[in-house]
Amino acid sequence: MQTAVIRFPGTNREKDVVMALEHATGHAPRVIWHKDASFPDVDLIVLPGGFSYGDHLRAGAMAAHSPVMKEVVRQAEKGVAVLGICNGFQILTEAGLLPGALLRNAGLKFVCRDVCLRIETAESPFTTGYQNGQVIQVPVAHHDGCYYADDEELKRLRDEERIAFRYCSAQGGQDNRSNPNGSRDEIAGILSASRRILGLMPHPENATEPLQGSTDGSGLFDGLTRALN
Amino acid sequence: MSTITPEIIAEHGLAPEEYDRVKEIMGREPNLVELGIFSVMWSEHCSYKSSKKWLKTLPTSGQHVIQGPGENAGVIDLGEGQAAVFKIESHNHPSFIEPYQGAATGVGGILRDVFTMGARPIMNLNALRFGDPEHPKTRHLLAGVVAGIGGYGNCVGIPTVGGEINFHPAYNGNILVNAMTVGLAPRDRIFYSAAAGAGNPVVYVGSKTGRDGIHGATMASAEFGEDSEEKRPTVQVGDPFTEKLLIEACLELMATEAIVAIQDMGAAGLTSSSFEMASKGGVGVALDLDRVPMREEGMTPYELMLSESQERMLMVLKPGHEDEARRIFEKWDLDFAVIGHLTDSGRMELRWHGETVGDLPIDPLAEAAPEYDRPHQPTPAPQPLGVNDIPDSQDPLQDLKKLMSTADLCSRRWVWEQYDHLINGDTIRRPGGDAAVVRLPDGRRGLAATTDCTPRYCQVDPQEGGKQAVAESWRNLCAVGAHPMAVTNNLNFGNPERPEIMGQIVGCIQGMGEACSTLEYPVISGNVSLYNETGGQPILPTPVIGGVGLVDDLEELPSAGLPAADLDIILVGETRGHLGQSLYLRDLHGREEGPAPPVDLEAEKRNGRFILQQIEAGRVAACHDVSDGGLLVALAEMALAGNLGLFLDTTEPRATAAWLFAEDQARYVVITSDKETVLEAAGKAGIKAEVIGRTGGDSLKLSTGQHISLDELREGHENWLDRYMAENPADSVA
Amino acid sequence: MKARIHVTLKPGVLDPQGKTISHALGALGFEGVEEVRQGKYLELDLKESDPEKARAEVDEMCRKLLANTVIENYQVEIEA
Amino acid sequence: MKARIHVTLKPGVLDPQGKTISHALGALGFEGVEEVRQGKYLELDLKESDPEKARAEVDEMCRKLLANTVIENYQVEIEA
Ligand SMILES: Nc1ncnc2c1ncn2[C@@H]1O[C@H](COP(=O)(O)OP(=O)(O)O)[C@@H](O)[C@H]1O
Ligand SMILES: [Mg+2]
Repeated sequence: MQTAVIRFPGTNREKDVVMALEHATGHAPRVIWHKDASFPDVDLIVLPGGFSYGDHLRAGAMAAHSPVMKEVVRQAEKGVAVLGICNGFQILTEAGLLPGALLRNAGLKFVCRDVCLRIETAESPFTTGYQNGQVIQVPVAHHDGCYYADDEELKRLRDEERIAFRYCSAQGGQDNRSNPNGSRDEIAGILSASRRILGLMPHPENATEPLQGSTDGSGLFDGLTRALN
Repeated sequence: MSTITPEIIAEHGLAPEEYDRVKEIMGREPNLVELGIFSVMWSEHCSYKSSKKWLKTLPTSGQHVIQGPGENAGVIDLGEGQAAVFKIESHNHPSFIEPYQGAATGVGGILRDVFTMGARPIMNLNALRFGDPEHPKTRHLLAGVVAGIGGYGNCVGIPTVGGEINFHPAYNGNILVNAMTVGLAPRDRIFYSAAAGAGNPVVYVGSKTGRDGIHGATMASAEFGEDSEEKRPTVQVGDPFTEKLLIEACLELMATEAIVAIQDMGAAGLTSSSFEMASKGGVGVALDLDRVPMREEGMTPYELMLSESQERMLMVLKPGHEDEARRIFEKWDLDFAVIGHLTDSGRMELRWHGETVGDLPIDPLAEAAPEYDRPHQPTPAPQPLGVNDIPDSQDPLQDLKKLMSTADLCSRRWVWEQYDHLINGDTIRRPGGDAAVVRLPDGRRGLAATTDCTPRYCQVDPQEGGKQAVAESWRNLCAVGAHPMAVTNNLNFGNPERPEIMGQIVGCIQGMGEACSTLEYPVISGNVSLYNETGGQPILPTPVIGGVGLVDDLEELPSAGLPAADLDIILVGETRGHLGQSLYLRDLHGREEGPAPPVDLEAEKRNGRFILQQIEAGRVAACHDVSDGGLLVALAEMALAGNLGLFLDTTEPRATAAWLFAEDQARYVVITSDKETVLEAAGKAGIKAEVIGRTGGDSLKLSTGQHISLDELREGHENWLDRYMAENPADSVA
Repeated sequence: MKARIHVTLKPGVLDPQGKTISHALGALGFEGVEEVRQGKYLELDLKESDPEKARAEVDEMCRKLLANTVIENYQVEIEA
Repeated sequence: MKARIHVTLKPGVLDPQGKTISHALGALGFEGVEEVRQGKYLELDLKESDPEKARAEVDEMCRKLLANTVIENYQVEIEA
């Protein structure tokens, strides 16, 4: 599997996802600077976490309108898989590749801690490494992760089974700490209609080695590697 | 040219004798630009005029030291071609005036000190002191400072992995915000600030200069008065996004051969950076101030020299490398300007559209910087506690529960959840344990760091308190299996012109120095913050120690919490029952009394090394040092962290409050499945070690049959800060 | 020429900031506050001197970048 | 009664957001933008029906909570 990781000014979690991908695929992904002239032929494009353009105006807004995103749209239309993590998710919604928007956390504060996620659909290249209903533990680290979509959009996401991850308690239910940001319908990650684009707020890339305290995030990268090879 | 009146001189914080010396050096009256330069260069903040004499007594060299104090940050050798670069710095006064921006720019400043030297920052820590939790300003200040530290560090993408917070009424009018950064550099590619090579271009990079914080450095050197509100326009706004670009651009340029010298523009901006670079290199410098990138129209040479705009750097390049450098900074959308060149005149010449607006001799100004031997009066020895004057505990577990839910001992979760402590994927020991551990690029080793100080000990006994701060940081490193390597320190005190305060400074430095010598734990960098008083009320003496150690093998890392049931609990080190200045006395009985616990440095060294040996031999499943609150608190912290209970043997002579809550030093709790070997090794080393209990269950149980469930303990401990902050929602609106 | 832009959340979109502020005002003893909505305010200095052209241009800026029309409304005022 | 509040940075205070926005507009091909400043805009619904009292109250809210007067200015409009 060939992967490109795109770096914008202010992107800061590219190393984390590069490590996770290298671990899963056995070789290092290409890191692309947003101004680079050419775009490599790849199976997967990753928009990593960080504060592209300082999160100014709205998180992800400026990166979403940068020239390299036109190329990402073209690649996505060709069927190349696209993964947006955290700031990458914000960019994908701002660019219109995924519906809805990510608002300021309901608690108004940045939140960095482990959360539990329930896998809502294993039917995508990103989630095939998991089972439906499985609960995994991975960290979040964001200030603007409150997922919002209007009722109509929400219904569509549910009907088409495009909600990939929901925040939950360790037992898979809900408690007063399970939703870290006030997201509607506990949504942590969603798929595009084609199921080839995933955006999620949590950081599976920070939970891929025993020393990091959890390896539950590996399922995403291992599954992807199998699905796209 | 403006005439310099006595008022103007006083406004610039120069004493009349100091102004006489200015005239002597200049051979004439200075103009306003020159006066401004003298004022910042001779301020307490830049010249260390009150503390220099004593700082010189600290041990600063050692086997691992590559660079001691005197550069932007200290450097130690980690072996295998790697070096760690670190320093701590205060931003106390700005954070009191504007907590969010004050703390944020504090983080920005210390990051620049570290990456200026060629190091990529890998972790941030902080040490914070606030006033009484009930003081009307405390919540607002705490909320703003924590949000500011997080806001800056999270955006730049450096994990904030540790720190400490205490509350005490002595900080009501003067909080402390000390920020520490640790970075990593190739051992043979460290960058320094000494300029060299007459004719070489002087280059300005980063953000444009605005009218930010003009006179910030002199503000940090004067006591707060009633009119401190009026000084407000001097606060600076941080821009972590630009800082991130600046880090990447500087590190990219540092991979080339273009740089001769580099220095960040911190307090006192262009003045101190250009002055220090020239002075260290023994060269002169000529600057065309009109070429400085400016944010506002109508800026004057005076403002350009004194502005404290953030996210800026000054460099001397090798001739002919300007274009290469310019391309890199333009790639990162940063300003780049050649603003002058080095000379062999030994002078600083400042021009404005071709006209000279300042001309000062560099060496005489630097050499004549005032240095005072201020009178100092030792702190009187505290009254010992009477043997019969120690309240015993009727119900130690309920006392424990109360202690664990106090401002100083409750969980800091509310704080560190606002810090991205996981970014970069290398955080192996998160906040909440003794020291944080971040993995090194070789994947096998780790760097551990901690910040520590117990001001209530320093207040009654500066010397023991100074030792204790060093010893506690040493223990926190040993407890995670890290070999303590070196320290940075931040000396926060009141007005040094008062002999009793100067006595605290001298005592703490002497104690620190003695501890660092004995422990072979040299001081490689630091910062001094004086005049921390409001309305004549000084803070507690607060010499914060930032310790760094090296973990050789991450696989042997003991855990912070109890890892499994049916393991033995061993207490290492001597318990004498010292309750003077303990939290038990203060927070349960309202008495801030008695002497500070004495620090036996030989015992610290012996016990620390013993712990490291046991960890490396694979015998330690979990480890924690015993400090604030004593043994029972240490055990409860381990139980909560591991979500596992324990049984504690409290038969005679262990049934007393003194045994359970004493703050005797040099002690550790070790959890092991191999107690015979550990006890035998301790016996051979002449170290006191005894089995005091066993892990298991879901509560803390004593021999008396008394017990408390983890849930009951956790409730108050985990949520104290959340509840406290929720009491006044207005304070958390940023 | 100056443009003043107000960007506000669409009715029905969650406004955690507004909610927290209104809660905090209550806690400070301001009792008569029924609702708070927080939005953004932008001031642009433009080279353009024709108000009609300026308005069209700023309108495009809003659609392309300054507002996210999935969740936000915007309003443009042009001033000489 | 409605209050409209504009909170803007004091002159001379660095506005990193405004800087980035103006840069981004340039990159999107909007060439005539000389400067952008970003501020906050708040709308409050008040029970108070006397405009003078409402103004005084909102002014106090700004000083106490809504504006950070160390670095920000604010402006209040009251509307029936
Ligand atoms: N300001 C802070 N920032 C980050 N972590 C903090 C802060 N204050 C406390 N912590 C973390 O909380 C834990 C307990 O702090 P403390 O009681 O001071 O530890 P110790 O007594 O071992 O020095 C440590 O892991 C420390 O890193
Ligand atoms: Mg400790």
